Amino acid sequence: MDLGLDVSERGKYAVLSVRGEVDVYTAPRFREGLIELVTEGKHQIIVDLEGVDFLDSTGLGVLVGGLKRLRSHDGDLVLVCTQNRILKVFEITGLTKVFSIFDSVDAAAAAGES
Amino acid sequence: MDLGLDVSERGKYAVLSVRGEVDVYTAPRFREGLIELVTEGKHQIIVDLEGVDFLDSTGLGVLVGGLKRLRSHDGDLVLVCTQNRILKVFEITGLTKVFSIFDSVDAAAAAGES
Amino acid sequence: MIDEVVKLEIPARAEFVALARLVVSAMAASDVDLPDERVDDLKLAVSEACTNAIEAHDATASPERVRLSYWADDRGLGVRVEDRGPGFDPAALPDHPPVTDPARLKFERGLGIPLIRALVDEVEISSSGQGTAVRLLMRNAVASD
Amino acid sequence: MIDEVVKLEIPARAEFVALARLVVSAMAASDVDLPDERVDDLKLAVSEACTNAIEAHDATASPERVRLSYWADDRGLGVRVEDRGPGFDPAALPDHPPVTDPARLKFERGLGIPLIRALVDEVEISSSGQGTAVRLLMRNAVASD
Ligand SMILES: Nc1ncnc2c1ncn2[C@@H]1O[C@H](COP(=O)(O)OP(=O)(O)O)[C@@H](O)[C@H]1O
Ligand SMILES: Nc1ncnc2c1ncn2[C@@H]1O[C@H](COP(=O)(O)OP(=O)(O)O)[C@@H](O)[C@H]1O
Repeated sequence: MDLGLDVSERGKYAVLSVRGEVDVYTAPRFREGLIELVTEGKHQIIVDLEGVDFLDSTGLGVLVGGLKRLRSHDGDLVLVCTQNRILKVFEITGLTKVFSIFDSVDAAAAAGES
Repeated sequence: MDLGLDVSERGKYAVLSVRGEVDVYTAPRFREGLIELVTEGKHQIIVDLEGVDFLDSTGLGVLVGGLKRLRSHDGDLVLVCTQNRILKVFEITGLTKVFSIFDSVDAAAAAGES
Repeated sequence: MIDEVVKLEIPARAEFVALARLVVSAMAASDVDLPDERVDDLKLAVSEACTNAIEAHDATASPERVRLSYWADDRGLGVRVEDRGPGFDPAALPDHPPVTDPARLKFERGLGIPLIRALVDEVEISSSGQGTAVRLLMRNAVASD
Repeated sequence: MIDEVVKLEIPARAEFVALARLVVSAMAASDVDLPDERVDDLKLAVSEACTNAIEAHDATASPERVRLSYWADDRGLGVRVEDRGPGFDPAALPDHPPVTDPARLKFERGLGIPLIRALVDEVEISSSGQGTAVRLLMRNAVASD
């Protein structure tokens, strides 16, 4: 099964765009993609989940792990997501209280500038 | 699994456009669609296979059956198909020799007018 | 209804979890009256249960496989996920996630079974030293809440 | 390699043939080095073999199911389709379709096994009064013709 990762820049943020299904098989690649960014010194990261078709708790684990790692570098990890079926997973697990979730990369970047 | 059937008119032809997968499960609906047209007196039929994702020998059977039925009414059944994986099935079974196969509904209709 | 059952047996490997989900979609497409959203919820639950089953086999380095049954009947769409791992005590896990408790944010794990319980209408977990079976049922529109 | 096998068991009903094909795609996506075109050819062959298996059960009104195994190894992607129908004599069918013979155009049927043989690298059919097993192997790029 496919997982696509694209990296771009937006203001002070690195944007990691995720496409496809995030599960126990693809989560390691997702985790590596995040860690690579942190290793490169990118401590302000937007993870764009708009292209994600499926995300389970292993994917949540990667995001929580990334957030913890970034906060230990005084950084932040914010999310872009408007899909109900994905948002639902964050809501049920209470993670909407941990992550700032935006409607678009623009909105996420704008919030970071203010 | 889904099978979509649309009927339209083009010159003297009735055009039956097929979408989705034609197999032992969906073939009966395909057959009914064809028979309905014949029953309505449409004896010149273009079957447009451009929207077909999959077609196996049960689908071929429906087409051969339809052709025989139409020829018994002095009619004809011609095909529109440009997809290699579908054309291949006609080639292997020798059915390219039985059916006139066109690149587009326009080409099929034009051939019928001449 | 017994002959409506589809059975799938997969190696206890991460790459096959997607297949276990795919069969849920296939069953839903042909046999039941569930809104897409509930089918997605069931797929998520199957993914969680399969992931746990695979990790249970990892723990024992056992070459055993994960067995799934899928069935569709008047009540809805059901899936059973069975492993031969070391088992666990489901009662020792919290029944519901303490979503308001900020302490849970420390954890990258432990979200699977809470998600299953939150998303699926009926959940039954039976576990012993011989393995674990998770039975999930998503009720048809009429019967569901 | 034995733990690389995926097993699928379906009711002998037409609506489940699509699922048997779907598993071919899933195996191909995760495990093998076959061009899309050859995966499509294998899906077609599996569809034909499953259709025959289901029709064989129809003939006996047997509630038995169709069993499929899928495996991926160095040689390629294999699928075995097994039924408990009345069996038949595969040798009594022509080895290859007489594509140039206009007489075959009279037939709406009998195209399945010729298609299987034309599309798949290795085909083995074993049949008895107890049922039929069709073993298909699509060889990996390197080993294929
Ligand atoms: N099938 C299983 N076999 C053995 N232990 C299991 C099984 N399913 C769950 N568990 C145990 O329950 C714990 C909680 O599971 P879960 O809520 O899915 O979160 P996670 O898998 O992320 O730890 C697991 O860590 C594991 O110890
Ligand atoms: N699994 C099977 N069990 C019993 N008979 C079979 C089986 N597969 C094929 N056959 C027999 O072989 C014949 C030819 O099969 P095939 O070439 O697939 O064409 P079709 O299924 O369209 O008749 C079938 O009609 C059937 O009599």
